[in-house]
Amino acid sequence: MGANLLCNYGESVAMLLFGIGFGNLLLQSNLIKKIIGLNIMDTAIYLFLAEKGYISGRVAPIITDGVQDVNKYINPIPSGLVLTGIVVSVSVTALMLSLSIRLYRRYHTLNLDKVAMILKKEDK
Amino acid sequence: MPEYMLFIVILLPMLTGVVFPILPIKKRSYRLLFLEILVVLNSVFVWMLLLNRPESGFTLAHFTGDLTITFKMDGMSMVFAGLVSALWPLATLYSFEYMTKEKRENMFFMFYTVSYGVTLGIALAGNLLTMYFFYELLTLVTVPLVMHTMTREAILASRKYLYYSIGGAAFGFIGMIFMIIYGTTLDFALGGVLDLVKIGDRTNILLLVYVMAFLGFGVKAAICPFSSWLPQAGVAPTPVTALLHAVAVVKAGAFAILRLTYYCYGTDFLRGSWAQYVTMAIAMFTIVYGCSRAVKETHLKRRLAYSTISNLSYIIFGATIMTPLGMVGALSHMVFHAVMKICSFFCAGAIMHQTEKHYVHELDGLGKQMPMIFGIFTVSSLALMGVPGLAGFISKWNLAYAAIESGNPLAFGGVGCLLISALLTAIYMLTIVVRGFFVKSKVTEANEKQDYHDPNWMMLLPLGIFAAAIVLFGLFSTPLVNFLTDVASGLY
Amino acid sequence: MEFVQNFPAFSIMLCLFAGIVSSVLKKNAAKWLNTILIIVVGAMSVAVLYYTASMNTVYVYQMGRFSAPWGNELRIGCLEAGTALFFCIIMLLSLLGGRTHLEEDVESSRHNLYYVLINLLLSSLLALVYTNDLFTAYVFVEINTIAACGLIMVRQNGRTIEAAIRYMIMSLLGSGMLLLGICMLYDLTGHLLMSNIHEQVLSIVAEGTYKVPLLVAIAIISVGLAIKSALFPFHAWLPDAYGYSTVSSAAILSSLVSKGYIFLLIKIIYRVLGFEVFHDSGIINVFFIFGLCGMIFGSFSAIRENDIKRMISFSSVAQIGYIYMGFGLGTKEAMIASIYHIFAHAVCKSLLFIASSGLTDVSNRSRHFVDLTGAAYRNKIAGVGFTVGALSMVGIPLFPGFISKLLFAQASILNHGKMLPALIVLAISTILNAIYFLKTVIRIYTPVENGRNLTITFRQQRLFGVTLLLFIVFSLALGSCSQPIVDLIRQGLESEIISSIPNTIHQLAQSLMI
Amino acid sequence: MIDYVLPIVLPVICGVMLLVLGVPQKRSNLLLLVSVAMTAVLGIDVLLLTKVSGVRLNLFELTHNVAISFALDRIGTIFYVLILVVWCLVMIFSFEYMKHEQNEKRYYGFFFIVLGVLTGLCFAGNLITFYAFFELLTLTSMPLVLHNQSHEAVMAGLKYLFYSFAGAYLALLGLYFLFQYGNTLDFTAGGVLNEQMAAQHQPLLLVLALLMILGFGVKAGMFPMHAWLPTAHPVAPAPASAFLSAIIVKAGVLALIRVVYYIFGVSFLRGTWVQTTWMILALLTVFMGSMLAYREKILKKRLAYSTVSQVSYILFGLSLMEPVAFSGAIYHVIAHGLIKSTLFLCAGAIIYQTGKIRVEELNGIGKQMPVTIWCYTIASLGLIGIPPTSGFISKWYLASGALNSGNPVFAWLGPVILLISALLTAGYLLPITMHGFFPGEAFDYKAMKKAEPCKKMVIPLLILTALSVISGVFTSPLLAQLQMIADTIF
Repeated sequence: MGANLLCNYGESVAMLLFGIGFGNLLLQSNLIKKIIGLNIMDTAIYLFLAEKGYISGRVAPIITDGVQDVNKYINPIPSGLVLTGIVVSVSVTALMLSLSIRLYRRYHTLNLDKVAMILKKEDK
Repeated sequence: MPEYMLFIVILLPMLTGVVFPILPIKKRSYRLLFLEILVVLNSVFVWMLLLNRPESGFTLAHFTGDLTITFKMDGMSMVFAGLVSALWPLATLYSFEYMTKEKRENMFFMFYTVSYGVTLGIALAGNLLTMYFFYELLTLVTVPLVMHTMTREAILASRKYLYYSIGGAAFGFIGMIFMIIYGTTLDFALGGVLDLVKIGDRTNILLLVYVMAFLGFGVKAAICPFSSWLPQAGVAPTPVTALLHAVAVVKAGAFAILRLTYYCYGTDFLRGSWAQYVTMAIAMFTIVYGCSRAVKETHLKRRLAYSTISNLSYIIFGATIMTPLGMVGALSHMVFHAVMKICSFFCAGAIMHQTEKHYVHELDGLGKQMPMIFGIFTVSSLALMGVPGLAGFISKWNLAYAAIESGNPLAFGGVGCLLISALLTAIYMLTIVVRGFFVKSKVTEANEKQDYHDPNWMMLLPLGIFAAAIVLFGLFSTPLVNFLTDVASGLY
Repeated sequence: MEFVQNFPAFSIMLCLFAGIVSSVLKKNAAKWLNTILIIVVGAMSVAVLYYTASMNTVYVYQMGRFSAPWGNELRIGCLEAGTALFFCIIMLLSLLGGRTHLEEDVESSRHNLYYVLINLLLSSLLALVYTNDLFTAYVFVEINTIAACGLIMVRQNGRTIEAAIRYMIMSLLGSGMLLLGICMLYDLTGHLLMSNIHEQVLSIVAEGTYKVPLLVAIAIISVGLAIKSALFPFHAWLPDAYGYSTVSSAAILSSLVSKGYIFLLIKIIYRVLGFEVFHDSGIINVFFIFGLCGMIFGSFSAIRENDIKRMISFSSVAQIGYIYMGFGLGTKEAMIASIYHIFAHAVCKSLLFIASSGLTDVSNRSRHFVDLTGAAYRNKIAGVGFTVGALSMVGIPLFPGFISKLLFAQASILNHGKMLPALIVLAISTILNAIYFLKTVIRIYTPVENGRNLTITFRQQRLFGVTLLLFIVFSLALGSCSQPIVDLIRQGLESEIISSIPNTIHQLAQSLMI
Repeated sequence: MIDYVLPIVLPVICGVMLLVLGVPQKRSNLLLLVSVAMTAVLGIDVLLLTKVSGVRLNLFELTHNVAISFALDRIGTIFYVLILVVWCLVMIFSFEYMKHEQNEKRYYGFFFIVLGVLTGLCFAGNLITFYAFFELLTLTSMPLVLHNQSHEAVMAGLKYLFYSFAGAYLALLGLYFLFQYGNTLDFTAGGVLNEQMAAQHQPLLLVLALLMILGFGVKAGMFPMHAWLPTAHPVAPAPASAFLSAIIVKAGVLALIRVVYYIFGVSFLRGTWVQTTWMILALLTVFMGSMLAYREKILKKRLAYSTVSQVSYILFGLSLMEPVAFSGAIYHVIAHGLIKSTLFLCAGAIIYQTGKIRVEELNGIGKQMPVTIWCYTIASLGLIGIPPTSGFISKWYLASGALNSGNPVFAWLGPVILLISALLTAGYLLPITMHGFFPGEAFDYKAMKKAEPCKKMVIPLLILTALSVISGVFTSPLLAQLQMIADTIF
C-alpha cells in the first residue's frame, strides 16, 4: 500500500492537495480563504489529471517537426480536460470573488458567521 | 337497476352540495326545500338500488396499473348505504332548524351534503382502493364542518381530527399496498383474497401489517390510543356531531375494518393468530375506557362522544371475533347504535338549541319543561344500556352470542367487558334522565323562571321517527337479523 | 436519419445563443425571446419524444466530427425527451407565475440579465439530460451552478447574497468531488463516454480488479451529486437559497435545478456504472438511510418553521429524501417511483411556491403564519392552488403525490429487507406532511374579522391566475392518469439497458458524420 | 293470550295515563280516579287469575329463539296473590298518607306500572322474559324511592338503580352463556342444562351459577351487595318503602328460585362449592342484618336492616336445596311480605301522625296510638317467630329443613344462627312496644294526646296483621301447595 503511494507519488500529492483545498473550502470562515481553498482543490484535480495523462519519455501532443507518430506524444485528452477545467474554475472563482465584494460592501466583513449574526439581528 | 346508478347516487349529493352556495334562489325556505328534496331523492334512489340490486359492479376509471375505481353493491354495502341514506334526510331536516342559530349555513350545507355522497362512496366502493380514496376524501370534506364555528377550539379540534385521520389513513394505506402485492385481487370478496402461495413463510409480517392497518382505520373508529379527537370534535354543530361523528365518519372506520378483516385478509387467515388477540384486546379495552371516561365527563355532548367511542368498539369487537356470527353482531350494532346515538345526540342538540345549556348539571328539572325531548332521550339511553325490548339489547345479544359461540376465551372476557360497559352506560345516561325528571332545578329559584319548551316539528319529527325505530327494532328485529345473517354468509 | 434527431442538439445550442443574444436585448424583448425559446424547445422535445417513443429507439447523436470514443455525444431516449419536455413546461409556468414579482424584486435594467441566466440554466439542464459524456456533464453542472447562483441573488438584499454564497460553497464542494470522481473513472476506464465507460466497468467488475478505486469513485460521485441536490445531511444551504430569492427563481431552483443533478445521478447509475454494479456497491444503503432521515428531519424542521416559504423549502428536503430512498431500495420499480416523484414533486413544489407568493401578497408581504390568516379568502385562486399542492404533498388520491407514494410503497414491499422501515417512514412522513401543510391550509382558510388587508380578485391578476390554473390542471392530470407516464419511464429505463451495447448506434453515428 | 297480557298491560296503561294525562289537580278527584282504576285492575286480575291455564304462551320473538313467553305455574301464582294483596292494601294506606307529599300523581302512576311489571315477573315463562321484566322493575320502582326529590333521596335512588343494574348484568352474563349451554331457556322444573354440555363445561357453569346467584341476590339484599337496601328503602314514602321492602325485594327471591330450581336444577348444584358459598353468604347476611338493625336508631332504617336479615332467611332456605327448607322459604316469603309491610306501615303511621322517626322519641307512643302499636307488636312477634304467627311456621320449617339436609356443618350451624338472629330481632323490635306502652315515670301524661290515625290507614294495618296471624294458623292448604311444588322440582 505504502509502496503504491510512494511509486505514484503524483496522485498521492494530488489527493493530499485536494483534501487540503476541500477542508479549507469547507471550514474556513473567511471568504477569501475559502476561495483559495477552492482553487487549491481544483488545481489538485488538474495535477491528478496531468499525472494520468503523462506517459514518461514523451512530449506534449503538439506536432513538432512533423512527427505524426502517436507513440511520440502523451495522451492529449487529459490535457484538454485540464484546460476546460481551468476555464471553469476561473469563471467560478470570478463569480465567488464578485459575490464576496458585494457581501463586503454590504456588511463590511468577509466572515460568514458574522454575516449570519447580523442577518439574525436584521430579522428582529 | 343499471350499474351506473351506483355512481349517480354518489355524484348527485356532491353536485348538489357544490351547487348549493351559488344557488340563484334567495328565500331561505326555498333553498332548504330544494336541498331536502334532492337529498330525499337521492335516498330514494339508494333504496331502489337496494331493492333491485345490480349484480355486477360499475368501473369508473382505471388508476395506475390494474387499480380501478369500482363501485359494487354487495351485502355490507347494502347495510351501510341503506343506513346512511335512511338517516341523512332526517338529519338534514333537523339541521334546518338547528342552523338558524349558526352562521355561514351555506358553507355548512354544502359540505354536509357533499359528505353524504362521499359516505355513500365508501359504502358502495367495490375495491380497497376506491374505499381508501373516499375514506381520505371524507376526512377532507368533514374538516370544514368541524371547524365551522371558527372559534379557536374548533380550529384546534379540526386540526387534531385532520392529523389523526390522515395519519390513520397512512397506516391503512400500508395494508392496502400489501393487498395489492399479496392479494389475488383488490376487489372485496367475503372470505378474503389473500394469495397464500405468494405469502409463503411471511405470515407474521402480513399479520403485523394487518394490525397496522387495523389501527390505522381504527383511528376513525376511535379505538383507544387514537380516540381523543372524537370528543374534541364535539365543538362542531350538533347535526355534524350526531350524523358524522356518531354515524357516518366513525362507522366508516368500523366499516373499513370490517372490509379489511372479512373481505380482504379473510377470517380464515386471521382467526386464532396473535393479530386477532391483539386487536380484540384493544377493542375490549376501548369499550371499558370509553365508558369510564363518559362517566367522568360532565359536558353533555362530550359525554355522548365518549359513549360513542365505547360503542364503536362493540362493533370492532364483533369484527375481531372473526366468525360470521361476529359479523352479524357487528353489523347489527352498527345499525342500531347509529339510530340510538343519533337520537340521543339530537336530543342533546335540541336541549342546547332551546336552552343554551351544555353541562349535565345544568339540566336539573328540564324534563318537566320539555317532556318530549327528555322522553325520547330516556328511550335512547335505555336502548344504549341494552334494556330488553329496545334495539340495544338485540345487538348486544348478537355480539355476546357470537362471542360465546366462537369459544374463544378472550371473547368470553369481551362479554364481560360488554356488561361492565352496560353498567357504566346506565350510570352516565340515567343520571341525565334522573336529573331531568326528578331533580328540582336550582336555577329557577336563583333567577326568574325561564320557560323552555319543546322545539318545533322539524326537530321533533326526526326524533320521533328514531325513537319509534328504536322500539320497533327492539321488538321485531328478526327480519333485519335474518338479512344480516345472509350478508354475513355471503348470500349477497 | 430523420431531421427530428437533430432537435436535442439544436435546443441546447438555441438556449446558449439566446442567452448570449438576450444579454444585449431590452427587457421585454428578452422576456418574449425567452418565452418563445422555451415554447420552441418544448415543441422540439415533443417531437423527439414522439419519435423515440413511437420508434422505441435510443439513438446517439454525435457532436463535432470526432466519433466515439473520442468525440462528444448526446444520447436521446424517450425518457430524456420526456424529461426535457417536462422541464420546459415547469420552467415556463414558473416564469409566468412569478412575473409580477419579478417586476417588483428586480430593477428593470437587470431583467434581461435574469433571462440570460434563465436561458443558460435551461441549456445546462437540457445538456445534463441529454449528454452522453461525463466531462460535458461536469461542465454543464458548473454552468448550472453559476446560473442558479445568479437566480438566487438577482433579488438584491443581504439575505440573498449570503444564501447565494452558501449555495455556491456547498455546490462547489459537490462539483469538486464530482470532477474528482469523473477523473478517477477516467483513470480506471480510459473513457469519458458513458457507454464506453460502462463496458469497461463491466469488464473490471468481471475481472474483480480495482474494486476499491471503483468503489471510491462511485462514492465520491454520488456524494458530490447528493450535496448538490441537497440530500438530508447536506441541506443546510437550501432553505435560505429557496426561501429568499424571487418566486420564480425559488420555483425553478426547487423543482428543476436539484432535479437536474438527480437526473444526472440516475444516468450515471444506469449508464455509466450499470444498475447491478451500483446495486452491489454499498452506496445504496447509505442513500436509503440518508433518504429516510431526510424524510423525517426535513418534515420536522418544516413543522418548526413559521415562515411559509422556508417551510416549503424544508419540505423539499423531505421530498428529495423520498427520491433518494427510492434509489436506496435498489429495485427497478423503486427507480421508476423515484423518477415519477421527480416529476410529481417538481409540479407540486413550484405550484406551492407560486401560490404562497400569491398568499403573501394579500398579507402585506409578510410570510409569517400569523399574518397569513384568512389569506385564502383574500386571494381565492392562490388559496386553491396552495390547497391542491398541499394535498398532493400529503398524498391524497387523485393527486400526483398519492401515485408516487403508491409506487414507492409497492416497490418497497418487493425489497424484503428494507420493506418495513421504508413503509413505516412513509406513513410517518405522511403524517408529518399532513401536520404542517394542512395546518397551513386551515390557517389560510380561517376568516379574520378586521379585513384591513387588500383583496385580490382574479381579474387583477389574470396571468397569475391562469398560471395557477394550468399548474392545478397539470398536477391533476399527472395524478389521475399516471399510467402512461409510468410506462414511459419504464420504457426509458429498460431501453437504456437494452441499448448499452452500442454497436448499431455506432454505425448510426458514422452515418451522421458524413 | 288475553289472560296473560291484560293483567300486565292494563296497570301499565293506567299508570302511563296517570303520568301523561292532565289529571284533575283537585285531590279528591284524583283519588276517585285512582281508586276506580285500582278496583278495575284488581277485579280483572282476580277474574283472570281464576281462569288462567298453565299453558305456555309465546308472544313473539325478539330475535332468533329469543321469545317473550309467559307461563303461570304454582310458584308464580303464590307470589302473584301475595303481590296483589299487599299492593291494594298499601294503596289504600297511601290515600291518606300521601296527603303530605308532593306530586302524588306520579307516585300513583308508578305504583300502577310497578304492579304491571311485577305481574309480568310472575307470569314470565322463560329466563329472558323474566330478565326483561326484572330490569323494568328496577327502572319503574326507582321513582318510588326518590319520590320526595331531596338530594339524599335522589342519591339513594341512583344507588338503588346502579346496584340493581350491576346485579342484573351479572345475571345477564349467565344468561348469555346459558343460551348456549342450555337446551332451552323456558322454566322447567329440574333444570334445562344440556347434559354433555354441562359435563364439558362444569367449572364454567358453576362460576356462572354463582355469578347469577350473586346478581339476583342484589335485589334480595344478599350480603356482598346489600348496601343499597338500607339507604333506599327508608327515604321512600312509608307506603312505598313498605311495598319495596315487602314485595320488590321478593322479586330477587323469585329470580333465585327460577334460576336455581328451574334453570340450573338442583341436581346440578347440590353439593357443589357454589351451594356452600351461597349458604355462607346467606347466613352471614342473616346475622349481619340483625346486628346492624340492632344498632340502628332510626325506625325505618332499622326495619330496612331487618329486611336484609329476614330475606336472607329465605335465601338460606333456598340454598339448602331440600324440600322442607324450600317450603319454609316460600312460607317465609309470604310471612315476611305481610309482616314487613305491616311494620313499615306502622312506622309510616307514626311519622304521619307525630313526625317522629327516631326510636328513642317513641316513649309512650303506645298510649297515643294504641291500635297502631298493637298491630306493630303482633307483627313483630310474627317476625321473631312466636307461635302461632306465620313467622313461627316458616322458621320451623327452615330449621327442620336445615337439620335433615344432612350437611355436616350447616345442619346445626344454620339453626343456631337463625336462633341468634331471632333473639336479635326481638331485641330490636320489641323495645318500641315496651317503651311505647310503659314509658316509665318520667313520661308526663298531660302533654300526651290521642293521635290515632284515620280509618284509611288503620284498616289496612288491621287486615295485614290479621292475615299474618291467619296464615300462621291455617297452614295446611298452603303447605299442600308448597309440597306439590317441591315434588316437581326435587
